[in-house]
Amino acid sequence: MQVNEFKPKIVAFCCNWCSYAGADLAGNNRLNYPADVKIIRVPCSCRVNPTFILRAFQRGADGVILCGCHPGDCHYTSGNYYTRRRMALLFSMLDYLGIERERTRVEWVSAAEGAKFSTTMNEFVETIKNLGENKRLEDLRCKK
Amino acid sequence: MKVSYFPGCTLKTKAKDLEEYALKSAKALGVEMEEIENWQCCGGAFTTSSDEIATKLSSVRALNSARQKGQSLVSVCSACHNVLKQTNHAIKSNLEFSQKTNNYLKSENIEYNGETEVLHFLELLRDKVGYDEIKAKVVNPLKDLKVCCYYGCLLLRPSKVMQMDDAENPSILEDLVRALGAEPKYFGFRNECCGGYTIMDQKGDAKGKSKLILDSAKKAGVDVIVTACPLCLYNLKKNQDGVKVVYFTELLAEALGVKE
Amino acid sequence: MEKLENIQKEIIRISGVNPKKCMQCGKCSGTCPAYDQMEYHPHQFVSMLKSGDIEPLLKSESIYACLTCFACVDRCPRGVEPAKIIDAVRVIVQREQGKSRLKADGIEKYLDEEIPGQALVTAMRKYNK
Amino acid sequence: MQRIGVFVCWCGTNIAGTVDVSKVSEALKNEPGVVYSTDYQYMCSQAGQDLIKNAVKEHNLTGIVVCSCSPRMHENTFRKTASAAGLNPYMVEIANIREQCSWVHKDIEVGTEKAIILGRAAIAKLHLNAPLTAGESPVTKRALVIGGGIAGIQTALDIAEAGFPVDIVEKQPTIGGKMAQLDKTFPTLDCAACILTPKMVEAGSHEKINIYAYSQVEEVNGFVGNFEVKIRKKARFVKEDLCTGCGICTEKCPQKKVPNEFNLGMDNRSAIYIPFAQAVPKIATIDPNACAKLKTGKCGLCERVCTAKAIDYTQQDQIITEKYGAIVVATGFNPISMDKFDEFAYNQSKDVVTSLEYERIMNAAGPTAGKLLRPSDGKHPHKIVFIQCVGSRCENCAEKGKEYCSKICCMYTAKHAMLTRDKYPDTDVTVFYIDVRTPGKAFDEFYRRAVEDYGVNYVKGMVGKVIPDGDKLIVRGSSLLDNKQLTIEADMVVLAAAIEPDKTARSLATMLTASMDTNDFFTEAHPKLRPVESPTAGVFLSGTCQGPKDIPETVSQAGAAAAKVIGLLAKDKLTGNPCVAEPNQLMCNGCSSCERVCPYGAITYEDKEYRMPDRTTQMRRVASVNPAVCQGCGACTVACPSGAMDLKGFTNKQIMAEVDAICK
Repeated sequence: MQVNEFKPKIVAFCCNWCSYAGADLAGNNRLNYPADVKIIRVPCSCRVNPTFILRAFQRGADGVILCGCHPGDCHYTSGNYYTRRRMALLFSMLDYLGIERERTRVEWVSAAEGAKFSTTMNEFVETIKNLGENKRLEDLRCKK
Repeated sequence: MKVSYFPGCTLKTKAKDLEEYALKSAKALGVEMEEIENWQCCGGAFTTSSDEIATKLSSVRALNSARQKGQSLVSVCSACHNVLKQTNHAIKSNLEFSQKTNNYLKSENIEYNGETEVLHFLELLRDKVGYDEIKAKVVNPLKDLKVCCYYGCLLLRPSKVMQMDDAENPSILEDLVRALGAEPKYFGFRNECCGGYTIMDQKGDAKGKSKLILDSAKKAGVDVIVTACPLCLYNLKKNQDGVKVVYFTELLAEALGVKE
Repeated sequence: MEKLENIQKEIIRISGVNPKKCMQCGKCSGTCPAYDQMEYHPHQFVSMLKSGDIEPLLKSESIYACLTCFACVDRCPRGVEPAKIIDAVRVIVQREQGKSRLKADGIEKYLDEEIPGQALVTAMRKYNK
Repeated sequence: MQRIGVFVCWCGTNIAGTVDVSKVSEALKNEPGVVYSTDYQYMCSQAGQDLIKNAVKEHNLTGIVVCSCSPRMHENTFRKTASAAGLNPYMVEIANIREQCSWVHKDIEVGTEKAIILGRAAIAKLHLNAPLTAGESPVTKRALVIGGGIAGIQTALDIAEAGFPVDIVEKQPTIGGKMAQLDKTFPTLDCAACILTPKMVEAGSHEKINIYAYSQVEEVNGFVGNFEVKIRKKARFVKEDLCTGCGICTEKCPQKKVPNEFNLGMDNRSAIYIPFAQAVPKIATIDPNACAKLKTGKCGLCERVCTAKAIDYTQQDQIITEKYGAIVVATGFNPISMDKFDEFAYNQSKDVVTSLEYERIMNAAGPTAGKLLRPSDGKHPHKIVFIQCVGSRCENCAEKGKEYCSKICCMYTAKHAMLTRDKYPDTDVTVFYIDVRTPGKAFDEFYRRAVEDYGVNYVKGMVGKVIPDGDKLIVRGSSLLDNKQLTIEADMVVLAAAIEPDKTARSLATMLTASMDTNDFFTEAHPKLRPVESPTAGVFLSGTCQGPKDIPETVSQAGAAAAKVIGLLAKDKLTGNPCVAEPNQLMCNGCSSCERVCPYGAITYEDKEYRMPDRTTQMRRVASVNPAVCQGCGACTVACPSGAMDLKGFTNKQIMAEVDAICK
């Protein structure tokens, strides 16, 4: 074991109906992904306020991924469409701030896509590992 | 319409008919087939192994030469077409293969990434010229001629790459024959293998395969079998008894009145 | 033994085929026009590659019976593509020195007046390094 | 300050195998507010729940965190536990350390560390939890069943027998579905019509059942207990109340060359038709694409011969709007198209048929009146080859078939083979199989009988190609056990085509916001424990819309779905989800942003009088949420520019607290 291996902090927001269930299915099928990913359950991807994502970066997260139902399949009919628009705006703001776009990701994972959840998380962790630590937005006052 | 034309070795020697009639017909249909300069033999068979590079370079050179002119690359021989299309597909879909190939060709100042559209002469006729157009230009309708269309394997498979027609129930040759005024006759063995190159050293086996095809065509009550492949023609002719086997281009030229 | 394991990996790599996808239905062998010319049949190539039983395949004449007609590739319900395995085994055998099945000298005996160049070049590609 | 108890579950070795549970329990003891922390083998067991209840009393806990399996599994269990211990059920948080931790990580150190962080996040959230009380909504005591096959019929009958009114919507002119097309049923060889048609009649005449045949669902609104559905009743051009089903019109109709769907196009019907003799409702329908009168205005023969005066060429589609408390999906299946499997020559020879077509050929009411004659020349076939798994068990990348096993083909193929040999001993029958899958009561015995008593020739292997040659079909396949390639000259080939969900299911799922898997089968709320419920409350699943099934399985699932519906409709009021949006009206500026994004129309505005700091009063327009209508998605909370809107149970502060805990 390397002592100084970079362990990214990754926050995953998952909607209760599709992606959280997809994550559960990944578990049922024992499809591994790195433990760096920690999931927060929200009722719908549209519950995720962009400020939550900024907050995560401020508190030292290295990557944030937001997962929802596939477009057209939202449990609340249209929630993920709002998400898609809001996230597009957030992306351009992050661009403006100079935060690497790859640190934030939106992915549609259905309740049946345990395998997709696992591969997505593996890929995302790999991406974040390549990017290295998030230093731009981190609030040093939050550091212990 | 101008296209790049890859003849292949057999069309310059044992299958002169196939080429001659194709070129005459193309001219009659207003298509200019511009032969690629200094073309090299395609090798006859596509080696599927992804680390075989050298054997595919001649195809890449031909594809690149068509790209430089901004033309589609047309061939009449089924085997050449198969090799060219599979090579083009490999370049497009396999990054490692494409990088290695381009490394080889750097010294020739070639960089090729699968841009060329590869067409068989039949596809050119169906998709670019149009069978209705051909029908309109037929001066010599082949009335009452019963034709079995023999596809073999190379035109159709692997279907994911060739994408010329439904590989299990094709119609590109039948539709052409119909446009020429003849009557296509269905027979079940039309996309079974003729025995191919094993005629070289396993003659008995190859003959068995050709015989099944010929018997099935005969049962369909047929005047002539057409094919697009010199090797198929050779194998079928070796076994023929009574049924004529010709290239499809011969019927085309005859119907268009440019055979002689 | 180790060498055979390497060859197994090499076949899988250059053929791009994953033999584990096979569900052992035998459709490849059911459709193969060269079946009766083969000692090992297409489905056996897949299963022997999977189990690592490579040596018999390397020694078998079956690799020269495959016509590369791609019928098995097209019809396999699992996308396994057995013809690519056979082709890869053949390539690996022929890359060894002195393993060419057909040499330029002596080829005359196979020829007749009408045999197309296509047959010659294809056979040379298939039988020769 | 909350007094929090933490309960770490081992779940046997499921969690304890990759998470050091005692270490987690120890670590979480040090979190602020935690006054008690322990671990136990099975927290969901009675003993585990008692442990929680006792701890709540003993340590005077105000909230509990359970580190266990997914909240989708046992959140409700632990809420009930908390409730029994005198806590508000929403003072419970679950840290998912099984599905999202122990099961996906292998290293015990890594797993333990993550479990601690997940526990910490749950504790952080629980600190901000507030007791919640759920609102109530009334239940419309009427059920809708979509699809009138055996699944839909059985579900409707069971609901109706419990005394609740049911509507069946069926897109065909008659109910009956696929089972009506079958000849015999395995493994008992009952005649399908003999056991189905009495049920159809019962459904048709039941006072609590109303059938909308030749109709489709157009729109679904509302939520569990309170759905509002628009149904399009297509014009039959026949007055339903007048038609007696005598059938004279169908005999006299001059247009008789319309392919008969019921016999899968193997014979013809007239432009005005009744699908089959036992149709329910037995009412004629005019096919507008075939009727000369409707297309050109010339004819009108049926109107002249109808003594009941039932023909009405001016009839229009009707839209019916109805309210329902529960919806059952029973949309069924179809065999897949054989277009992409033409190595079996289905499009090249009439004598290559699918199993469903073979079923019609064997049926006395079928195109050959039950005689085994091949379609091309009407001759009796002496050699038949059956091919199993056509389009089933395909890898997705083949882009042709289905990845799953269609489940019913092995048995119906054995049935066809057996019946053929029984009726026509001079006919030779060969079945090519990859596996024979017979996991059902008396199934394997049935298959063995086909082999041993009826002499059906089973060959392990697959057919590679069927070559039509003259009047024969050359079948080339492998016999894996003999290590041989077989060539059989057959007279007929029967393909056991894979089955797929009906094409209408996808759009219906969107209307219902019910989830589907990648094959367009409806997903169940839990694959084992809630197999007949959709994750969408109030939507239930019956029959093959959920996955391939045979008739007995379909009927049992239909009954189970009915039981769930009855359970729902028996309630007078439904307790809603208390996790709904709530505005802080003092912060609301009445901008209407939230109203615009609400998919349920749950937000309205009211004018309220407020005292301002300068002691004046002011009328202000503020948002107000109807808790019975709000489903708790949270779209409004993000749209709100002033941050006035928040979602109970998932407040901004709660989620931020989780974020902070994870990033610590």
